[in-house]
Amino acid sequence: MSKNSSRRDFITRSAATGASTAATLTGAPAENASAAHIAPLKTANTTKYTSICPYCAVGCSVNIHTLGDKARNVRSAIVHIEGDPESPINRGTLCPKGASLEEFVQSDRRLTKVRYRAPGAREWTDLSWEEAFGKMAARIKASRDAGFEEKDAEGRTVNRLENVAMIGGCTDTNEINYLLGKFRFGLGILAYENQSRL
Amino acid sequence: MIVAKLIDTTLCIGCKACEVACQEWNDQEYTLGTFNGSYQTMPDLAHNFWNLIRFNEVERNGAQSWVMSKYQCMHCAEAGCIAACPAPGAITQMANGTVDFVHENCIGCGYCITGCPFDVPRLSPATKKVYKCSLCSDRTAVGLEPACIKTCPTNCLTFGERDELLRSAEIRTRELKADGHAQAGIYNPAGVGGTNVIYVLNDATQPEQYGLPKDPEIPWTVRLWKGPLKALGAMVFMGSILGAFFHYVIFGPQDPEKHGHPEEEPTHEA
Amino acid sequence: MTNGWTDVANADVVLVMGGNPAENHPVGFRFVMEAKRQRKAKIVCVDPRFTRTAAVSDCYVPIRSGTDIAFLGGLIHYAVTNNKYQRKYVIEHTNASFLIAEGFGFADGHFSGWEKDHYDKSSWQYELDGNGYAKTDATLEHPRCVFQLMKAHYARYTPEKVAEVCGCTPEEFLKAAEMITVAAAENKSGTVLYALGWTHHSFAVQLIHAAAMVQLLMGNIGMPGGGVNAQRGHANIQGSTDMGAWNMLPGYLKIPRASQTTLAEYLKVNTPKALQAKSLNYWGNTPKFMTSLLKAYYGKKAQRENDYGYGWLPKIEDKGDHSWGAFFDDMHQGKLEGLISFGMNPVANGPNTHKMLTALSKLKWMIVAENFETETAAFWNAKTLAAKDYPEALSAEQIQTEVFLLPAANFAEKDGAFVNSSRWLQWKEIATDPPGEAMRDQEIIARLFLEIRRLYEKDGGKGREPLLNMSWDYALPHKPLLSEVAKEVNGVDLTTLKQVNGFGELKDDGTTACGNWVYSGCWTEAGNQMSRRGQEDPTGLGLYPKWSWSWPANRRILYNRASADENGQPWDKTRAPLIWDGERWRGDTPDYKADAAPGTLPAFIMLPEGVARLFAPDLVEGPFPEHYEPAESPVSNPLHPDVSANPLLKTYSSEGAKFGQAKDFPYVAITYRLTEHFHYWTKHTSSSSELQSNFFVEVPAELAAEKGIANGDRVRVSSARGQLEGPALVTKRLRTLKVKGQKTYHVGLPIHWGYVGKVTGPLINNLTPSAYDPNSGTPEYKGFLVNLEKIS
Amino acid sequence: MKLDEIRIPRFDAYERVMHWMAALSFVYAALTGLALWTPVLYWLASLSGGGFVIRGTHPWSGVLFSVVIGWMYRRWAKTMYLDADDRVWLTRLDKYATHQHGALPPSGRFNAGQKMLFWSQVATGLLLLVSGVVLWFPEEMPRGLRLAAIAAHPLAAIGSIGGILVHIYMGTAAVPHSMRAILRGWVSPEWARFHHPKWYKVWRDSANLR
Repeated sequence: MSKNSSRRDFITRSAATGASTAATLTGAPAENASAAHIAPLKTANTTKYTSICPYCAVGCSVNIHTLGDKARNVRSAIVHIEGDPESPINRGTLCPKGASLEEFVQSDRRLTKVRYRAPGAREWTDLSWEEAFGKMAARIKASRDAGFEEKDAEGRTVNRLENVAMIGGCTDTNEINYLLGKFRFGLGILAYENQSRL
Repeated sequence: MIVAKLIDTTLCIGCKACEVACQEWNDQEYTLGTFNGSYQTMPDLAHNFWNLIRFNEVERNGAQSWVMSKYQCMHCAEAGCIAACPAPGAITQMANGTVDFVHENCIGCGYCITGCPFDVPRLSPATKKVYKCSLCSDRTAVGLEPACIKTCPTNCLTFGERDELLRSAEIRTRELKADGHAQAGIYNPAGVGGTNVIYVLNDATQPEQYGLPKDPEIPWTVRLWKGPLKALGAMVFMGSILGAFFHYVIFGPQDPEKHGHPEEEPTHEA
Repeated sequence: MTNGWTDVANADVVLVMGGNPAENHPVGFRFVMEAKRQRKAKIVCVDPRFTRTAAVSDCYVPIRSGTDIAFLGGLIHYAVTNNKYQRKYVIEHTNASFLIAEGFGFADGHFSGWEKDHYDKSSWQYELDGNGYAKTDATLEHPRCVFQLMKAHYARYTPEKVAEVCGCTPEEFLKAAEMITVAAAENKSGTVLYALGWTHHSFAVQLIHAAAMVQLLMGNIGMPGGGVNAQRGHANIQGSTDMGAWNMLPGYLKIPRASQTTLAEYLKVNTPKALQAKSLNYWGNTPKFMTSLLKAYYGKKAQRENDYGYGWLPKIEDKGDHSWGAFFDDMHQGKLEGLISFGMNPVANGPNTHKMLTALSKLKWMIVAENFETETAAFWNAKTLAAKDYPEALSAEQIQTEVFLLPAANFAEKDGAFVNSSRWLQWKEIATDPPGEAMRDQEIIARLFLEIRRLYEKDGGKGREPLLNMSWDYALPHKPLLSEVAKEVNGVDLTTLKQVNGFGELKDDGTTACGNWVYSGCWTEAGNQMSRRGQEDPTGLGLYPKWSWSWPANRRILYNRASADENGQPWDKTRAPLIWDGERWRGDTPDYKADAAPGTLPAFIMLPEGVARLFAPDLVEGPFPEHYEPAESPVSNPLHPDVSANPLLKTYSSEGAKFGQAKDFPYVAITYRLTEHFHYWTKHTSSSSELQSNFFVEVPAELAAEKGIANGDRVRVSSARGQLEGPALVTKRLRTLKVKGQKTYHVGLPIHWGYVGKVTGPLINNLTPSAYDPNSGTPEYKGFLVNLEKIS
Repeated sequence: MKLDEIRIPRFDAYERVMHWMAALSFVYAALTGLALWTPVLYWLASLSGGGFVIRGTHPWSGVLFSVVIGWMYRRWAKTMYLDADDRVWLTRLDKYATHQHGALPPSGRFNAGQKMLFWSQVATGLLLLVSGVVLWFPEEMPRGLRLAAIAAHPLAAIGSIGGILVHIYMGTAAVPHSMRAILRGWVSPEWARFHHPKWYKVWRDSANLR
């Protein structure tokens, strides 16, 4: 799964793309009297993970370089995200959005707490997950109990819920979508749309 | 062995991936700009923005065309910045031809800005030092391509041995000519001894359309300063010092007793 | 995509229309550039705007937004009248030879069978023989064969008419037509790349049908370098469609209707019958797929005796409509209590933002799981955050909607598979943990679901059975492992408890469970096929059969049987995805029975006809695509002024009639993405915000000169729905078009801004109409009317 | 009062301060300038904190020098115009250099050589200032100006430093007691009579000593 990135990356990349560059021609420091200033490679001691760009549907593979070993008190930090040279789709290349995925993952605007806005309130307040799940489940149940139709006007079993809608999913994996489907059909929700249809 | 970048502008789609890859790899601080009436990210390069795609709407043979081309350090064989730099070791030309700034040695005088015929280096107001594309010397040192090259989706950018790239640029030029672009050609200006960033242009007779100077060269005043003026200065300074010394040796100090007085009375009253 | 990104490099002609891949799919576009360099392929770009794609194309034709069917109809006319179509292919692989019942016709904007607000389709049916099979005429001479009907239908689409409708010149059209129809040669192939420029119209499905017709006439479907290729806009928009949205269950199985009270009735309605004797009619296996899905959904509770739990599935009323426009209109009328949004932002991306804001304010509660605070999550604050755009919006105090904004995990913080446009399921790894208290989505869904179930178990309530019987038997029920879910999706043989190898092993007797039959084969006993990284490319066509896994059955080119002739040999020897070696098909996974000799079955095994449909009677507004004007248009339809727009155009207008007239709103507006940004996400990142910090309005130079607008001047754009302001980007890239002899201008509106983000700007959906395609329910975001004024 | 006890005031304190401010700023600017001028002399930079520091200080020392030159101009310009004697004097520079003072027309408070130094320093100082400012702000100034300045600045500096080198020689070894004049402000009547007879005469007349 993870490999330490090294020169090997480059060699596999070259092999994969048939690129003509080789380590020797890039001016290795040894032959270069004035190379002492060159900064150490920032991905030198990172762990590399394989992932897929979350933006458009070209499906570019990316390598995520992280620091930190995920020990109990360590949240590994993403140092850099770069195109995966082995992917036949992108061969290491990325578009301007993909090339800055690190900014996206580590944006200072990421949500890190459950936010709650009470009816009529002008501000968000924080909520714990436990409180949030309790409240949300209660709201859903109340609406479902009010709106669930076991039989339609003609007496046919329809088991549907039409006063709650669900949207989303196209930003997430198949598996999440499958779970959302079970959630949806478990509740009986029919109004369910996603970005693929807009 | 000299390495180079080949920019085939005929394959550039102006996606700006190279801009971002450069920013990201080099940990640049991002700046939010104001609207400047164009698709171009910003009007010009900046100390924290080393690689700019220029967008130029032009008409060619009566048809709309949109020329996009990459603007960054050209890594000249004879670099104007090096010629102009007064701080020893601040700009170095590596064995592979890369022209790189060594910021420990940079004094921030900005002479390189003046010396550069492509107007590339930029002064940081914060550090008071000058910055530009390093050809990702940290990457190339370990056998990786520069970040911009690696990310380029359309193979508009390639990296490799300079001679080889020149050959493929020639092949590409022939292809373009066969495809009806009679003016196609390579941009590798001789005035700076050739550049290690080579362009293929659909119309090489008008490099200005791509934002490239037609005949760039190291400015003659920079050459004058670094060449003849140094000799002249040395002559003047050494001449003055030695002249004074030998004057003293030969004539000694002025002495009213020995040397007689000038005419006592003014010959002509002013 | 019928084909795939890597396959585009095999094309000889690339028609880019209704899409702008250089800007929106730059990495996918590399294969276009490869085709251009390696194969000397010609790129034809048809677009109202001279885009970055146009900048590198060999032929650019500007057309008025929403006139694509006229252009494509013109291509059909050109191909048929100039004999520039692949006749052998058309006879063998399309329904060109099928006879249509008497009485079919088209006049004055309507097909036969028009009845005020719908079609009686009885005249659109095939003429059947005694066995229920369609009658054919392989000479294509019969006046009622599809080919002759098609020829007659498009006789009106002359180059001059195309020019009159589209606003280009006849010469420009002919130049493009000549380039595109090069692909009619047996050994040439051309691809069509499209995206939301086609789907964002009130005749979108017909438009794509028109493209498919062109490709069938060129013999391009199933060919390497061919196909009709949708460039999808989100990482897993394909997968989320495959998994079921709108009125679908996973795997394109339809959600039952109220009248289908038993599984048997459902299967009877939804399992098609072959229309040709030899047709494989693969959808005939619907009972296996449906039963296996029910087994996956309801586990041990699903038994033959209880119809495998079929009764617990919700049923749609026979004429019920739960598409976007419908339920947001219901919400706008106060009929909904709650909305659950997982990574979607309707305030920003739904048509008519004003309506969205009002609709959300009528909810009792809303749950939003997101990476960032979005316009939707903060909808109750719109009046404060964007007072200028929403002067009539309710203030926060007046809005009683309770909002839960849940911090969700990012792609890098979760594993699982995305399906790209090529239908490749690519697995990703967990690289890091979500920040702060942010939670992985599967955990959010599971915990919420289990909490609801706990309440029902504890307190009782309505509809307990469907809720409590839904299987949730994961090893970690509160945070299911996505690998475990993926295995459930792949399917399992319940007798051996082994993963099935593919949908061919699925059964209708309850002995197999499969969460999505089209994905069956993605996680077999051999392990996770989606994380494969093999580099092999035995055909040399860029199919990479061992890189990830492609649905269906790891097939890389759909309909690939059609790439070979009647002897199973490739039309083009140098590009052979599939060859019949006398015993088996070699190459790509055949879209055919692997050991069936070439002549034994028709090539299009998924269709009851066994061949592709030039004539498609299942579409609601006609079996042939016809040019209709957008809901708002600067001109009446040049082909039939009295039936100008799509006669079955869908509108939901509880907000009032909100369509404008050309006299008030004279310019055609188009909305689009820029390469620098991604949808409404990247305004939260520094990098994209740097590349394009500001919203702008693209204004044609000629219009700007008329109005005295200089580059950078502030302008106001208004429609019948609302207005917005921004700086003008004056450009010659938006050419003035002559439509029906009158000057027509386009105003360009990039979409990416909103009222929350590192950079902010107006939401362009302040302007867009609630007009929808009748087949798909997709809104018309492009080609609506606006006015433009300089703000002095 | 004996003649050799008389001290003729030559430079008042104001002028002395002015001169030494010019001298110090000049020497600093010159040394740092030389460091930037050639790698051979780059070591000079380390005397003042290194290249990065002198890039900051050199322009300011130049500004200071220019200000003082301006001050000098206000103070001395009038006395620095050449008169007829000076013009003759200049034609007989060789006589001056070879100590044949008898062949020289008499000088006033400043001899023609000093006057020429003054004017040359005003001229080169102005050129150094203008070109220096252009070079100081590489991103604000048009490139054409910067290119001109890149040659003009060292050219002016060569002239200026050359002149000052001669000036230093004259003020120290070549003309005894002139250093005292600029340090302490006075000269002897004998010195005055020899070097600046016309100035001496004016002093003598005003002092009414004859």
